[in-house]
Amino acid sequence: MFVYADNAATTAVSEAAIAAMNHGLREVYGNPSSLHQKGREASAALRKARETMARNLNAKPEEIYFTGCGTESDNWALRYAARAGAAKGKKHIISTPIEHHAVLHTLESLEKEGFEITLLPVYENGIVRLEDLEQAIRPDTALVSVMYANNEIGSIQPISEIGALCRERGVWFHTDAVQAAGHLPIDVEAQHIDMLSLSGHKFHAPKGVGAFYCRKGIPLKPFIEGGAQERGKRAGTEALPSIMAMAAAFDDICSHMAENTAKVTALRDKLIAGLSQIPFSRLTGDPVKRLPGMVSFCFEGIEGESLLLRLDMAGICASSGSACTSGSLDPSHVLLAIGLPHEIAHGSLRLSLSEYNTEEEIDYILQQVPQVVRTLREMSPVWARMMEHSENPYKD
Amino acid sequence: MFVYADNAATTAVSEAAIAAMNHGLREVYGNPSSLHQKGREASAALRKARETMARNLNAKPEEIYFTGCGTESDNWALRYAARAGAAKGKKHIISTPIEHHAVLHTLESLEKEGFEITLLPVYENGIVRLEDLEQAIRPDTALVSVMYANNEIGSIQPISEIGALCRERGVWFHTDAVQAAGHLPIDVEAQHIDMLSLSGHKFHAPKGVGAFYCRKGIPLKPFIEGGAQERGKRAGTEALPSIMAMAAAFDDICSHMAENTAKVTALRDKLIAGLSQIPFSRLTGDPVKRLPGMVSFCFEGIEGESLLLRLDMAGICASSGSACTSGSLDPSHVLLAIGLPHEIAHGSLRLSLSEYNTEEEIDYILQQVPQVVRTLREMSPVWARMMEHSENPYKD
Amino acid sequence: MAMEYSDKVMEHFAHPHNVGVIEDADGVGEVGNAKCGDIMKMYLKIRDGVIEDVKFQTFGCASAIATSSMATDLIKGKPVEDALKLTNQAVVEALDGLPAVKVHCSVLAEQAIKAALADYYKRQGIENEELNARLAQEADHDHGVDEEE
Amino acid sequence: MAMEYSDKVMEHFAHPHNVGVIEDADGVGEVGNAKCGDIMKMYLKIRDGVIEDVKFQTFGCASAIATSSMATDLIKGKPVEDALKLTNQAVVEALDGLPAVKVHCSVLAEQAIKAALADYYKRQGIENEELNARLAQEADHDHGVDEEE
Ligand SMILES: Cc1ncc(COP(=O)(O)O)c(C=O)c1O
Ligand SMILES: Cc1ncc(COP(=O)(O)O)c(C=O)c1O
Repeated sequence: MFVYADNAATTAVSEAAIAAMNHGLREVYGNPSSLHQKGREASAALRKARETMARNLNAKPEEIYFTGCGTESDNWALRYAARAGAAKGKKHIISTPIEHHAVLHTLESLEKEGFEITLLPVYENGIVRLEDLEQAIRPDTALVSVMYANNEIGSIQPISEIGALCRERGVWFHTDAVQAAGHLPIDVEAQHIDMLSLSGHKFHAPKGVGAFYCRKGIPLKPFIEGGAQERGKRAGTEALPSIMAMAAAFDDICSHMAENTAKVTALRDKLIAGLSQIPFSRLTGDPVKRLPGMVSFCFEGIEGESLLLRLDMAGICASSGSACTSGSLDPSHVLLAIGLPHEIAHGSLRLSLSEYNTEEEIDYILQQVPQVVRTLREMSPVWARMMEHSENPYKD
Repeated sequence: MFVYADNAATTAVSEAAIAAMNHGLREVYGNPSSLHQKGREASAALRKARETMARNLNAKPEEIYFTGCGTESDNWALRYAARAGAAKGKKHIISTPIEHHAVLHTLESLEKEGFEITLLPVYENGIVRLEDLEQAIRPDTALVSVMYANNEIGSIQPISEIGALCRERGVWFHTDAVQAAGHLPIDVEAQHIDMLSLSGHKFHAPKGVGAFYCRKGIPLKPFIEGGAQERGKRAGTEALPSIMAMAAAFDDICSHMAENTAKVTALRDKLIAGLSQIPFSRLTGDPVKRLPGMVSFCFEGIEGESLLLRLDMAGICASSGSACTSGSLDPSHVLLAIGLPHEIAHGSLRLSLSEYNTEEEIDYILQQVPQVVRTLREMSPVWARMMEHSENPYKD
Repeated sequence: MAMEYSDKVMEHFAHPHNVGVIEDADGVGEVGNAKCGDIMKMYLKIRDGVIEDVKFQTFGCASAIATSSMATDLIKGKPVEDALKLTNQAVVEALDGLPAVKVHCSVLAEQAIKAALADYYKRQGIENEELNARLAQEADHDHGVDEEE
Repeated sequence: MAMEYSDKVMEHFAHPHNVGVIEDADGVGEVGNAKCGDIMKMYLKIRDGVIEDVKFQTFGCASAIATSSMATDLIKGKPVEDALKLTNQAVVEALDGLPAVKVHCSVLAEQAIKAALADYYKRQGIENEELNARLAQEADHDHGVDEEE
């Protein structure tokens, strides 16, 4: 059996997206900046895609900018806000230690360039507390950037409350909604979001296209400079086929959010319940305030990569920590930030589901994971040592 | 009849690219950073694409970085070289006044940030002279950035000679090869190119994917920061389907370069010869050192947009100046830089051909353009005034 | 993004009305300059205070041609007083709108007609101070707008 | 980019040889620590200067398990002198290579065997100064490497 359960890394492309893409590739091949019919056709398709994205975020079309990926959107938000802040003498930025590297590494660079960065604590459940934010905001705070939902442990931040607080205190609020978009409701108006990043490939659009929302009235400056595309704010010929595919995928997933959430949450909870039966296992992240598809665990006494590759041999695609950090020797910064000791963080497994997964697949995962965990534990000196002090659950 | 003759703005996507794209969308949907089979499959496809791009530029695969567009590659080159230069006290950059806005606008920003910019003269034919460059290079020159071929008038720069001179003087050399890639031979080794930008959609790949070549040994730093993709140099999940499509299109076009050039040059020269028959017309750019498909003219007494839209009504997709600057009230900076007066620059027409064009299409263009030019002249007060001093060629 | 012209604009651009020259015109006005990419020249034939005929020549973009065509339609057969009151907004509306960057073309059409009327008054020996003043002021204003783009 | 393991690595990872514990081992060595994500423990049964049996327990990634398996294969049945000469390069080669970031696993395997041999010598009352010195030095060195990554 083959089970793709790594949807937080990237998703399979939907039929709706593939159809839109091919329409873009074959028919709408003009440059949206061109005045002739092929250009107007392309420009109309671009406008339609922008309207679709805007509608599903409750934004205005002119507040949507298409980018090359979620990372570019994050870089743009931070770099722009830092520059605009510095011009007013505001060189303080607030974020969290569990942001994606697209945010964290940019913050590190900004720190070297003289900005002061406050990372709010996220506690064991991976969620910031409003009172911490309230205390952290200063007169010189240029930006608050808090991700909507985490890509490793799935915890969901109190975005509306953060937005309201930032609005009240007159501080711009950016949220990296790359994991949330298409999976959790977003309403930039009601949630007082000033800037938002999203990436198509997390909701069944192709890789290599993202969007950036920036509230009207904010005097946004380009991050990528050149031609007058995107109302002069993001240069470079628009990735039209990918943009069309992203809009199609976003519309599709947003209009099925309720049923997808119900389905995926049920699969997730069944998987969590089953994996919790494994001795010395623990769910990471908040048990309730978590992404519908996110199942993240640590299994003591074993190491994540082995687990992942054994599952791969059994046809199950999963991840240990974020796909971006796999291959690094350090355990994930997210798991460390929620207080897990290194040795336990090393034994992490992330199974991220989408509405394409089935109950049989969950059953299959539930049959495979305990076996693999047991096999690896049986060759682990760490586990052997643990069992000197406990009852070995595998002793028969 | 419908004729697409705006290939310098963007090209129709090739069957090879569409096939590669769909394979990427349907099969290779994993994240190249993921360790499981879907990730390894994606990673292998990415490696193959990188090798293909490298082979056709005579670069090493590890010298190729995939980007979101040509503009991003240009921004990266300039921003990185500026930063690296500044660290060594070198704050002088040499370029030309006919670069694409992706380069020019970034240079303007750098100028505001304290860099000194020298724009070499390009003379009437739009080509820089080596002696000017030789004199412009200073001990504090951080970068020379000269485009390979111009997107409005098609003039080709002496890249090999510029490369050799820069290498000799120990200055990094970047070339914006967006219009050249796939159409003119590129050999980064023989031509001593240190950095090069290209964009897929100018050679029948989809819009929204580009590449950046940076010679090994240059301590390149990221422009877009975040995850460890592209050997830590360009963050963001790789646009795999688009990258696969670009590699397929690039391989295809590079392996047919000789025959394409022969065919397209013949079409171009027929078109140039025919349009030269129109009275008070002039070819812009160098008559010989020009892109195989580039036909660029100015017609006195009329204005480009009207010309373009009349041709569009006749089914011919063309452009006036660059697609990026259409819609602006100023005539193109390129035409002004080669010394054309405003009123003549306003009457520019660009017909850019590809190997998809046919001889019948050229005949059709040659039948339509003179008619449209005549019609517009007949309602032009500028033309009327010109005819007070000349023999009106349309008087019968 | 490509600009979008209304069907009306494209219709007048493709088949402009009143193109040409009136050799024995009673008033001729020209505004704009080739450097900016737009020149409009209007010719008026006026009898008994009514614009009996009007023709134009335009060097410029599609909207310059379309606004010339529409503006001449709007004043042809009308009393001079009505022509004096023609606003660029009226031309834009009659064309079902213009892209924002092209609105200046409609201003040019309004000015060309006024310039032709000023010429007509001058030839009649009438000094229409108000009209002249407004023309001078608008020429300045228009120039200012162009520089802001 | 995803790391790529050779087929040999995957084979030894999927079906590791010599997994387990030797209750009455003549030498036991453990290296690495859980914080870094790798621990290897080696058990040796030595008779007449020959490694009669060897078993390992490993906590770590696929390459840690595969190098443990391969390293035990390489010394099983060999004289102690040969085992002392086993290098991490030999293990890497026997596995048809390892990704650069994973080479440290093979160093760990070499060290685990040497630690077990050192323990064996110690139990025999032999002080192998050279071996002890090298182990201490390598432990330092290895730690240094880890910090650089
Ligand atoms: C010479 C040149 N450089 C850069 C670019 C920018 O490429 P892109 O629009 O793909 O970012 C273009 C085309 O638009 C170009 O013609
Ligand atoms: C929370 C979060 N932010 C940002 C990103 C970056 O998105 P992309 O890889 O599309 O640039 C990702 C995914 O990789 C993510 O999960």
